[in-house]
Amino acid sequence: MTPAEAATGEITYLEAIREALFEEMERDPNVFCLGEDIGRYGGAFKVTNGLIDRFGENRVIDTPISEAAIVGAAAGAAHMGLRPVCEMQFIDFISCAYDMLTNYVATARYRAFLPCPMVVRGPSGGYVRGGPFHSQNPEAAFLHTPGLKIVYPATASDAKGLLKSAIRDEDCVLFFEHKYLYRRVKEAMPAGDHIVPIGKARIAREGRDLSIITYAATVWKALEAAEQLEREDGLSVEVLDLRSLLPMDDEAIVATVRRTNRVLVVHEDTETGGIAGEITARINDLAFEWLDAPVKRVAAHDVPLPYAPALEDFVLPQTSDIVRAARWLAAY
Amino acid sequence: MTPAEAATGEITYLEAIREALFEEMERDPNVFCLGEDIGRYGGAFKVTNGLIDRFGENRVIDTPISEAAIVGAAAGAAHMGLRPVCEMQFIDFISCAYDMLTNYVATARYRAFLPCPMVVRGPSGGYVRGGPFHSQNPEAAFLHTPGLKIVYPATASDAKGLLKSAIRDEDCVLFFEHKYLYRRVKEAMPAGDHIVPIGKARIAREGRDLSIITYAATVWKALEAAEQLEREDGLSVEVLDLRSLLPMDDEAIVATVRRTNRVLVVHEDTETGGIAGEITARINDLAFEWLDAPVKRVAAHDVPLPYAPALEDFVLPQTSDIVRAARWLAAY
Amino acid sequence: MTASRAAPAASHPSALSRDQLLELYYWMRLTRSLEERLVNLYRQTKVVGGLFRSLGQEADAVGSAFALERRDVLSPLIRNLGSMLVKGATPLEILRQYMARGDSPTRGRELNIHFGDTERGFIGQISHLGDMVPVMAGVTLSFKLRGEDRVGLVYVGDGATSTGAFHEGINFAAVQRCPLVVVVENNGYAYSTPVSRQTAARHFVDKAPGYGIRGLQADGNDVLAVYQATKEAVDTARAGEGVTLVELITYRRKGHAEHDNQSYVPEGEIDRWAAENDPLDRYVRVLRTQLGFDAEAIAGIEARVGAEIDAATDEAERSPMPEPRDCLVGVYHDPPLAPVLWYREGVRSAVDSHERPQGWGTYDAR
Amino acid sequence: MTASRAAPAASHPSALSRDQLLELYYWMRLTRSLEERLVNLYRQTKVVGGLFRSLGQEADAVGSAFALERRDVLSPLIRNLGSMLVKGATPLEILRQYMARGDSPTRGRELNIHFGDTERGFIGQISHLGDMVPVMAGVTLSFKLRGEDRVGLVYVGDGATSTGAFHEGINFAAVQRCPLVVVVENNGYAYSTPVSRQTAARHFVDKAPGYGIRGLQADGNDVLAVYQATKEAVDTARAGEGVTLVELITYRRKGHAEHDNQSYVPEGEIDRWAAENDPLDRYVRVLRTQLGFDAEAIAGIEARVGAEIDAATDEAERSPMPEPRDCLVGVYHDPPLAPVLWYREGVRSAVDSHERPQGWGTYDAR
Ligand SMILES: Cc1ncc(C[n+]2csc(CCOP(=O)(O)OP(=O)(O)O)c2C)c(N)n1
Ligand SMILES: Cc1ncc(C[n+]2csc(CCOP(=O)(O)OP(=O)(O)O)c2C)c(N)n1
Ligand SMILES: [Mg+2]
Ligand SMILES: [Mg+2]
Repeated sequence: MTPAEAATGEITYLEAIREALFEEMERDPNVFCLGEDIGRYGGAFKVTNGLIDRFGENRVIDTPISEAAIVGAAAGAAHMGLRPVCEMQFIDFISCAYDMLTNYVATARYRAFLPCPMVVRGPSGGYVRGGPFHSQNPEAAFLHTPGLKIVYPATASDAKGLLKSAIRDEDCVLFFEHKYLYRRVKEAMPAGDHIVPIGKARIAREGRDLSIITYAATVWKALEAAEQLEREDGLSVEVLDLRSLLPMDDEAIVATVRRTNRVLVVHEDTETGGIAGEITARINDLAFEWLDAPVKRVAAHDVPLPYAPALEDFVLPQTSDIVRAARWLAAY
Repeated sequence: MTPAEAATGEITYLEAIREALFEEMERDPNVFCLGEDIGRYGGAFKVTNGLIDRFGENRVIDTPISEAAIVGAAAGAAHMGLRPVCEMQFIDFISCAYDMLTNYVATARYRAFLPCPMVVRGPSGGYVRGGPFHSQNPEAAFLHTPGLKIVYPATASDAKGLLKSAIRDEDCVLFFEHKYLYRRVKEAMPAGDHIVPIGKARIAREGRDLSIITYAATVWKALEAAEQLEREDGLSVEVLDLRSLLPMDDEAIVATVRRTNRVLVVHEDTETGGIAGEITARINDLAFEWLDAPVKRVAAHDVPLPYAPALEDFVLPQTSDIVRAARWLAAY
Repeated sequence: MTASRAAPAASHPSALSRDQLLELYYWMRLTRSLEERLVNLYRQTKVVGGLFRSLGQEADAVGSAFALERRDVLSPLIRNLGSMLVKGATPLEILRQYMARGDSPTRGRELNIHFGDTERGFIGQISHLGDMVPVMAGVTLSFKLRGEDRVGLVYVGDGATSTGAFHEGINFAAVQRCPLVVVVENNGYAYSTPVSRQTAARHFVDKAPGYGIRGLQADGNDVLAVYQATKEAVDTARAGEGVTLVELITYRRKGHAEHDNQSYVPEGEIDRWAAENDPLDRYVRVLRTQLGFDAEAIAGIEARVGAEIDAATDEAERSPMPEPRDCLVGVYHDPPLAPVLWYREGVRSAVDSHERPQGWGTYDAR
Repeated sequence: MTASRAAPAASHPSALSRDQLLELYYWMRLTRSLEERLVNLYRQTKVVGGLFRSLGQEADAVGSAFALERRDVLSPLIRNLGSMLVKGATPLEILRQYMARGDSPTRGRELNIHFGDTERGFIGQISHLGDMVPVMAGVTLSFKLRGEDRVGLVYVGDGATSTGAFHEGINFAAVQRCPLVVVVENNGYAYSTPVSRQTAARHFVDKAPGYGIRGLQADGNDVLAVYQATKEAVDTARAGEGVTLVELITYRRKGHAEHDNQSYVPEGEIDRWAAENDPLDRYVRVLRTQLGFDAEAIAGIEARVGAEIDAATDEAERSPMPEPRDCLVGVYHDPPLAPVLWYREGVRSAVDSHERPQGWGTYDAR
């Protein structure tokens, strides 16, 4: 997929990611990719497909199965002025680099004045029958690590624009890609050098009666729910897609609370310890007086994510859950 | 220190931990300890001092510097019916076992019906000029992992009673010990087989005007602040010491909110992504109507913890911060 | 004890009875035929998720597991279906597991052959490669601490040797002299990555001296050689002489999973292994020409395997899907049940409206 | 290239000039005397946190770093004060760092000698052992990708070899043929743990073939032998021939940190190393008897070192403590400043009331 081709029509979330990689590698010879099976094979999900033909083996590096080394080596290369983009074959394996990310990478600038501009990206999230080790949402585990940034796009154009920002960022950005969306959502890319700034949320749908704050795959479920609520209940639901989780867009959060006075936070991660807690605390902190109802959460049940369809569907939040919760909140 | 000696007087938080290990190893031959330098040397903080003399090398095992192997081997031994207690030399190194704990250990019972009764313990927390890698509070990183339990005692008797519960628990318990408290707090142990149940908070001080919900070292800062507020402002402040973070004692949290209608959550971890977010969300969920003011947080600044006294003191929450925040909240 | 060497060629495994010699073939045949059945079910979309083959590696799995006693414990990987069968897993369990049925060994919680049973002596793996090595270090540490006459065996692929967990675990076991056998299945590839990009070492067995343990290398497609080498390692462990690393040289004839088209494999490589080095073909030849078994003995096994798999398939297809609420059971011993979230109270299941997300087409998890 | 062998004894390092031969002594002497000054300051409680010594290991640190060119990069550990000095760190920086002053290289953010400077070519370590190996794999990968004529060197202790990060990093570098030298400083102990409980291997250099890299072993207390072996490894890296593992055999004569009383060390062991195998004593003897330097040359260096350390100490003691609010600067490039939390707004510092927590008595962090 060349940029020219892409401009002519809609491309998927996955292709948007590839296009961002492609454009950034064209733009800046310091950008390179490393990860397992990303070269000739093009990656488990084919995100990096074709990159090696264009940029060669030195800029699309197949590594041993060593997530800590992938991340650590990226950091070392970043110190020296390169701009590495690491792929985790599945984001679940980022846990193997947890020490390296939270202790080495996140603190490099602060403790040693070492720039560490790098991206760690990979397929995340559930709804795909991946079972407990191919469906994780690791964002909450990194939220309390100053020095990292976290983004998690829901749309193809945000995927592209945020990845380009992430690659240009002077610090380490964790870029979570929702694999359920890889080939399910499509969009025409804005023309030119399409950049989405890190730290800015997006109003995915405007509304007056109630706000749903969410990100990634559940943005789409929230939109589905909002439509149903409009249709069946005449409710006007605003959907705020956070896009960036660290830093978080407090301004946009406060603005939506002030508009609707009722907030449902929705995410795919477990309820306990998920990011909804942080969002709730910020709303309490910054907009308590504007609340007409408690901030409520719709999230996954507090269990490892099981594999069988009937089980996974029960554990994860579904559109109907959002509808029920929103009705409750609207009636509060 | 034998149980007999201990009964006669006050012992420190650190000695209480050692006493719990000693008693549990006496009681159950399946209990054994493993970790770096815990044998003849007695551990970096001397927590396991003397255990090897009593229980021998097979039950107090010095390991290579391999946190993932320590935790993984503990899991394997636990499956086979033993009750391992792992020491992390500093809890900061638990990050190296993050994958093993969150993916292997936490899911063992659920996905494979394998019992995994084990404890991972180690010196945690700051206020000791330990710098960014010897002062961490890792609790928030494990909060969104169903399958783990987390405790973090503030007093010597809770340290003993909770560790005994943790060792007897059928699942994996992360037992965080605050190293600032190791030799600073003392207490006489309750007689007999002193057990503190996991999942139950403790009212450290009763009050009517405002609640401080906290745990670990900041319990003592909260108590200091409460005294000052009583003395100088006539404020009656309740201090709730959570003790267990996973599971969390919702009942006790709701009860204190209903009593005082004003809540300050205090912890030593960073504000963003710290456990205060989860607590705030639970209060919203379960006791929103009882709130007369927003739930506010007093926590560390969102930076890696620096080493120089003036810097560390600025980053971490201090008693005077709690006093200021409580005054603001009481006046709300 | 740091010597590394190839185990002796093993065409006359005098220690095995004639029944056992035939049994080896039974397990290899069962492995292959069961996987072939799974391919059919996969094409019928009855398998949930990916399908992983061990085609061409049956000797490695079967021969190594066969060296263990019933009381011993092994930790299989995705290509160790054969090992699990030898250790007592049944075709019915495997089929239910792949079809994510409610009465499967994990009740639909985990994928494919990720399950275990400590009674029969195999431990359920997780996806994160390398992690089972520390776990098996601990399992065998418990044998040592209790003075039990038991041995453990853990498999790692050539790719998994690159993980930190592998290193920490094997080193831990080596220092503790745990009764552990570490089998490195060198099948040439980790997903698309050839061994030459996984390590610069000439042989995986060259890693043994760096851990101060014994190293053995064997032809992984010769079931008797595999058995012999592993048996030697097992005997070493049982004698209290610690860990052995056994490198088995084999070849992955199928892709990483069914969806992988193996475009990265050099032309002709697969065909050559299939034609010249199929472990079943080779062993049938040994059975017939060197060990004097007749064609009927072989045919009898094949018939038995076919019947067993047919029966198991019928039964597995009758197995129920899991009850949704079973997902809340047993995260902890106490509490035994995770609470239902508030917006679900009173609702039978998440999906009583219309939605039922589909698996992503070519998605294959391991 | 998997041969492991002892580097040749190096009593005639013809490649070194007479100035360089003396310089080696200067760095060793500076290392030792600076640490002795730190001990004084520690006893005066002017050091914040623990104090880590490299007594007896000066040759290992100095000789290895001396084999690098200015443009090369090294990653030191806690016992590599000597390496850092060779690479351009100054006594003043070290003293300020240990006293946590505001104008220290980390502005009071990090402990002791945990700092770096990419200009001078050393990288600030973190405490987590092993982590610097992958990082240096990446540093040297960048040299390779850009075709720069630069080499990297990373130190690991005997204890750190047990970490997963060490394994993943060295393997990654080996496969990529990065221009990296991995120096294993085998000083007999990791904290209280003797090498025999860290690994079952006979020698750390035995790990080299398992990574398909070159292995060299040298007497770590013979500065010229250390130089020679490291130089050989550096030359190998520079020639594009990849990674070498260099095992330096030395001995940690002090405890893990100043507070450690070394009760776990066998009677007499320390004294024996001090009496028979002190690297400074040994090298003075070589300088005097084999290389023909006179007593004045030696004394001149000692005087120079003394004066430099006195001057640096005076200046370091005049250094200011950090400004509290500097803690908020530079977590990110953007935003450059972390916000002050709400309850601090308008307050000069956290501690303008009375409280000032004390360090925990015998606490020693690394
Ligand atoms: C820590 C980790 N990283 C990445 C993966 C993804 N992954 C699954 S299988 C595989 C290749 C495994 O190769 P190998 O170990 O040689 O085993 P084989 O499939 O050849 O039997 C990879 C990279 C994983 N499961 N775990
Ligand atoms: C991952 C990790 N685990 C534990 C520690 C605690 N620790 C600090 S130094 C040390 C011993 C290091 O020994 P060695 O690597 O031999 O270096 P030496 O001190 O002998 O130079 C330990 C266990 C650590 N820093 N990092
Ligand atoms: Mg393989
Ligand atoms: Mg050492």
